[in-house]
Amino acid sequence: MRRRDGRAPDQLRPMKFEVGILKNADGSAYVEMGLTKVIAAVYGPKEPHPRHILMPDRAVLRARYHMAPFSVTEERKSPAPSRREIELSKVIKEALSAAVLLKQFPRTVIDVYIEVLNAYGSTRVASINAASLALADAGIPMRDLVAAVSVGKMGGELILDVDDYEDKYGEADVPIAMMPGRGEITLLQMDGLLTPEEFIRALELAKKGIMEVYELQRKALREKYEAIWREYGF
Amino acid sequence: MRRRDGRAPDQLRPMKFEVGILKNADGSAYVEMGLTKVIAAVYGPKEPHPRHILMPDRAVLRARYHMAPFSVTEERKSPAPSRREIELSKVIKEALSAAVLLKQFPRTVIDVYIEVLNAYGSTRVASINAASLALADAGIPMRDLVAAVSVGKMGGELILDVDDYEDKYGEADVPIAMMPGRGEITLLQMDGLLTPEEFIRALELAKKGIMEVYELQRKALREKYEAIWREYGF
Amino acid sequence: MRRRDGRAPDQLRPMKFEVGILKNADGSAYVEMGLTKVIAAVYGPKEPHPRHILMPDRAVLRARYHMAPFSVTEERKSPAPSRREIELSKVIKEALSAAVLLKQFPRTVIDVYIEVLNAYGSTRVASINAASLALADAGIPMRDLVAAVSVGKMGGELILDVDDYEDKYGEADVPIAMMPGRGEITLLQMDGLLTPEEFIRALELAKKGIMEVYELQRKALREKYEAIWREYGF
Amino acid sequence: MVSFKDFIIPRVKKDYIISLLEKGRRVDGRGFEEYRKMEIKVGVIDNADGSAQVKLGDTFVVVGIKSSIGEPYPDEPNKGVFIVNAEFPPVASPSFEPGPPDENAIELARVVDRGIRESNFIELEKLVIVPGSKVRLIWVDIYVLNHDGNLIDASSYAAVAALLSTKLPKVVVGDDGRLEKLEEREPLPLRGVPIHVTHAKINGKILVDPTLEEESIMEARLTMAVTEDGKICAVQKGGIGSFTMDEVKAVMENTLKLAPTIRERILGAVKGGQV
Amino acid sequence: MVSFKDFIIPRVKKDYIISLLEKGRRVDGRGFEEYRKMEIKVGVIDNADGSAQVKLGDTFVVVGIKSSIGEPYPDEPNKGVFIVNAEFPPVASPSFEPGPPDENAIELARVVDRGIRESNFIELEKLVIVPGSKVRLIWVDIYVLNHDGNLIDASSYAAVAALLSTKLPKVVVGDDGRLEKLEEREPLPLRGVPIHVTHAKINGKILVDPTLEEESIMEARLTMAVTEDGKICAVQKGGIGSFTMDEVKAVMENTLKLAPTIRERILGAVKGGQV
Amino acid sequence: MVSFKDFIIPRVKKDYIISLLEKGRRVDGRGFEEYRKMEIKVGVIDNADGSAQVKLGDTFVVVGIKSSIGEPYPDEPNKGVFIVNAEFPPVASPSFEPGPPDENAIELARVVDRGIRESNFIELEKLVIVPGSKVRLIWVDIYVLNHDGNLIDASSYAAVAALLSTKLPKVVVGDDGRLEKLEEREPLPLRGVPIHVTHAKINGKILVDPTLEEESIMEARLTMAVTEDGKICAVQKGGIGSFTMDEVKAVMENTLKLAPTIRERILGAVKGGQV
Repeated sequence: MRRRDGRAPDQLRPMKFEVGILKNADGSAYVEMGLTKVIAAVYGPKEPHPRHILMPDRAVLRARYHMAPFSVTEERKSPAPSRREIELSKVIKEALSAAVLLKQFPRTVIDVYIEVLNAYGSTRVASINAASLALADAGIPMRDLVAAVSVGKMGGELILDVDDYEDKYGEADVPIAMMPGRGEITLLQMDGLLTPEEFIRALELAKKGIMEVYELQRKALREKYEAIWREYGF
Repeated sequence: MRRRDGRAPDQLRPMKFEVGILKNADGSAYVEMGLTKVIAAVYGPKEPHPRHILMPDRAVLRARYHMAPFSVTEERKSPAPSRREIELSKVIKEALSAAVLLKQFPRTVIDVYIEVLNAYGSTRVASINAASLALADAGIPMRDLVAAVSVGKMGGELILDVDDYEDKYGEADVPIAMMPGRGEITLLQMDGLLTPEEFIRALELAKKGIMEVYELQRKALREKYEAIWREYGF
Repeated sequence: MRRRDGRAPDQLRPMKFEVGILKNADGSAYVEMGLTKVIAAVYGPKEPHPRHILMPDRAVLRARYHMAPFSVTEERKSPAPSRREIELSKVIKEALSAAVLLKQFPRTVIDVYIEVLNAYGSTRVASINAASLALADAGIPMRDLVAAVSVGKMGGELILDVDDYEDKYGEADVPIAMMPGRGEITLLQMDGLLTPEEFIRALELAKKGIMEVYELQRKALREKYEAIWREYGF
Repeated sequence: MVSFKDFIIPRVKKDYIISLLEKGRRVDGRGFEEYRKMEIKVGVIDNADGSAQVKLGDTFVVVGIKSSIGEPYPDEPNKGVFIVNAEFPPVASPSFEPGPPDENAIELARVVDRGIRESNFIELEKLVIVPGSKVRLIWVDIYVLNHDGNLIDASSYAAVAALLSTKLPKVVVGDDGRLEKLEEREPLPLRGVPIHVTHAKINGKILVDPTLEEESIMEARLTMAVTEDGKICAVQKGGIGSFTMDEVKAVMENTLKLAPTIRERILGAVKGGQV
Repeated sequence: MVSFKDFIIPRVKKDYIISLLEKGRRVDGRGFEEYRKMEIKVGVIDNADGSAQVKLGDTFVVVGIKSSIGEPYPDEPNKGVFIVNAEFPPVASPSFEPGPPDENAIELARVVDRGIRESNFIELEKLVIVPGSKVRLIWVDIYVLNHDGNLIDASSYAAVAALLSTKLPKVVVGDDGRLEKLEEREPLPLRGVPIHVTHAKINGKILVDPTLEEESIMEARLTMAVTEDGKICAVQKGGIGSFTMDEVKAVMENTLKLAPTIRERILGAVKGGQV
Repeated sequence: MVSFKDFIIPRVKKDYIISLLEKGRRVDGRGFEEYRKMEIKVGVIDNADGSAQVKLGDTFVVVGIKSSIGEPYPDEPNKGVFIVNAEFPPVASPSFEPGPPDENAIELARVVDRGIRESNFIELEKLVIVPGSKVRLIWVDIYVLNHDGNLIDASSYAAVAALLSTKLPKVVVGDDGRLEKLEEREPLPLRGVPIHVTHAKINGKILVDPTLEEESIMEARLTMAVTEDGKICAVQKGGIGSFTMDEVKAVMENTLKLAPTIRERILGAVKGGQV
């Protein structure tokens, strides 16, 4: 089977990862997965505001997933956060928190802001990929990067890296994030219908895709630091 | 005159009072007045949040009267508080504050939360009856219980304990709350049209109903504590 | 050219300035410019709330321009602040801040509240005229009063003190505020179309109008203080 | 109605007020059943369809009426709609903050609304333009400019006076079914003026028209609205204290006694303002 | 789901729970794959079109169903609409505050929605009254009255039971095109009951139906919803920890094992309630 | 535009900037009438009908255009509608917080709107589909991604470039009166590009295109927008300081001098982006 855009079932879309593109943020990254384009910025660790959210023994990581009004294929989206955006902010926060060494920064907050600039499927996993790079760019110690993809089902077949068309007309969608080096799943959602066997196969296909994303993430980080080193004449 | 549901003019609907039904609350009660069903929970006395509302010489009692979206006879109600709910929260707060010995707990707050689960007339007085029991259940010292009923006028006659139909098609509605043991009126509202003589008679009819409610409240509290005593083998 | 209400192009509408009309405010003023009627009140300098807005070396001046729901020629206006009201609050705040000796009151806030009671053109400049008097009435030290007018263009001619009709059907609107004694412009906005030459002439016409307003403001203050002096028998 | 954090009266002042009350006197020299000086003026807002301002001592309230055309409530298809809203703009008191109406502003609006609505003051059935689909909406906006106590009575008198001064643009239904607003205006159809009277209870004494200072130390207040033919049409108790049955009766009787004079005052001011 | 600031479990209690788990036991004596005592009752809200309450240990949830008539979504003109909303009223927990649903309430509603929607439980295509313009709207309101953990499962069972008990007023289109609501009622068209099952992971152990205490110390939770014919229709991981691939598989197998019994329990309670 | 609490510049830095200005120099080496390096790119948002990004030094703004079909304003029944909105998402600055636009974002949107609207840049009368009832709505969303000063100019150039790159789906009215969106696209009808130019005043010196550092110590700023034929179409003074008459004249002259070059730059970038 070939997919609508010509990809093989287990093939990712063309990807682009850039680290450190925003000057004001402590860390930032820009990610393209096909036409899906997201930007992530990290501020922190810093004094929490309001202060009552602080934790005596660890940092609090907050995340905000937000879609630009012009980012959607449909008519302009209101900038007020939808219920969907609030839920995704929560699961993204949890997916990232699992990886960050929060205990190293008690009584602080780490803010992760994600803006979806163009939405063409799999925006939440693109967001995690970008946010994970932004955290690394901010120098925040992590157990591992978090890498993510989604697996779908279309025409009875499992497919990797679901785009907007496949999301709308497919039979299932399984977004997954992992710390690839540790084999730990930090985000897992699903909607649609899958048999138990298909579900297990979906996890395995996701793992394959995640390893590819992980390589691209590490490459982007290396390039950023090599650029800095060059600049300083190392 | 017999009423639509067969009651005599000065007859209450069948009532049910249960104390201590919610595990997390410091005090709670469930009240049925006919098909009107409300639940009340009390949290406190506790540290106020935000702190600027605290009073140096007494506790602040806050109350929130709220209707569940499915509680109404009409179409689903938005869960956002209406102007009516905000006004009723205020008069209920004031009706209860008169009875609570607030000076015993300076610099604290006592929160009374009321949820109307099914609304079939006289929800504010049912709320006061439930909240008063919940305060007692929380062990908060009071001058007296607060008991409440509403008196209406229909077909020219005064009626006790107004139901939804009588509220919609009646000529007047007078909700009253008292500390029955002290003869003090702590809530009094009215809309509709009554002559001065009718208004005075309405107060007297209300007083009769309030004494009956008061008996049921005290019985419910006794039963709760007898059950506890039995449990502990007294 | 005569204008719709019979005024000459460089003629202000009949004006009325009253100082100290609200008892609770630290300072207040009522201003009429034709049918445009505004009231301004000043509270402060006082402890800021919330406290995080305080500045260690000066007072913070806040301003709120707000239109009463019944003030507009169109249908009732929602009392929630519109984007226009928020922008005007900002430019009015800035126009007044330039004149107030903020450094004399570090760590405090000065609140300027403006209510437009009847809107018939040039409400923002009437607001500045009223607010400036209210600040003086509150005894807050200022470099100079702030006086303001708007200049418009209609039928190809520049006109002073734009009313509602001229605002709707005119070709340009230039609201200006100055500290007249110092020749400093503290508010300047414009929309419409003007040649550079017209724009300069508009500034000069505005200056003429501002000097007239300034005289009326000073007269109103004198009258207020003479009334007080009389009361105390000076 | 001001929150305690902002308006705490010194203990010595409180004791002084109470000791005067014990001698049958009030700080400003009024009798227990005496209103403050009242000034009523209509037609103060040019862009409104009706308006009035009331000064009751230092309490200062403006009410503006705006009408529009809209749909009736589904359960009352042959009645016009009126809505009372109260704003406490921050000009009026150090305790008022910008933002949507709080519980006090909402209670004020609803108590004024109740007296007007239940007395059938506005003939809503005459405000229908196309039965079942197009009716007049009457917005009554209460705007408090200075708060020195007894906002309910001041607001209610201003609302009543503003409604009495209201002239609505005539509306006709054209051949094509479109509505047309004419320049010509007609008065709002009204009948029988309701009057709110508010008493406060301080240290067991009952007194009418409390000042802000008196409200800050009162146990409770009781507002009753009465119709022109002497019926009770709205009641509202406020405050965290209580009333005895006898006190309620006394308030009722005083209210019935005071209302006719106030009604005359309002009608006189409206007539005066229309000359 | 409670925020940490409000529900911090003492360290010694935490250690005790974990040491018990190491011995294969839970504080309340349950097995790792055992639900708490469950009580399901339908028809508890008289004004609702359908309703149910579920007590799962001390977790207490009410769901009410209200229907109305409205427009379909533009991209699904021939389907009815259903909306799941969850409220955490402050009666239920010291950590709930009045206000619009927070991220936890929104997640709860969306996870319950997903299981119901993706399983095609409600036959939405049968809820069309006038194709393309008038369809039934089904509001599912989840109301948490006491929170002692595992809100997702309790809410989902209450929602399913409430839907199973729902009777909608018949609606007919009159000759003039107007809709008329009849007194007669008909059941909501449904097929195949979806079941959510939630496991928590604490110190590497996986256990079903966590209490609030267990949730407060868990690393993460995993909810799976399965259809009547054994398919997975919704998955949601929560919490700031992680699962291994094998743990996910184990949870899936346990879920498939537990779901049929729970489905029977719900169907039995609904039948019982209808007698 | 950043709030002082978040961006306070050290006193020594401030003194250094000022002492340089006294010598006619700026910290980044620019002349007083020199813009920072500017990079304009169109077509960056695939799902938008038009888009552009502008980098002005480290200030980074994206603008996306979305069109839809709606009703005209009642007082302008034969004109399309355009709305400018600005968001300051928290990625862009430590001083931006999630939430609805604050006074700074609202001012930015309104100043950009004013220059575009008053210059008649968009031919709104050509955006009518069914006169009086169906017109095009053009949403201009300004999205600030990094804030290093002079947001007004950067946003305005991005907005203008995005509009110049916009292609709207053709819309036809079918026989049955229904609107149909075609695949075919047509450019937005435009005429005469307006240009905003912003000067800051620091210690009495006037300089164009201030950085965030410069804005944090400026007395005031003055933005003027000019049309292609050299008219002034919008002015906005900001900041708590003042300008003399002569300073306003100087700013006007510099603005008229700078605008044509910037206009060329934008038009060039749009043309380049369309190849």
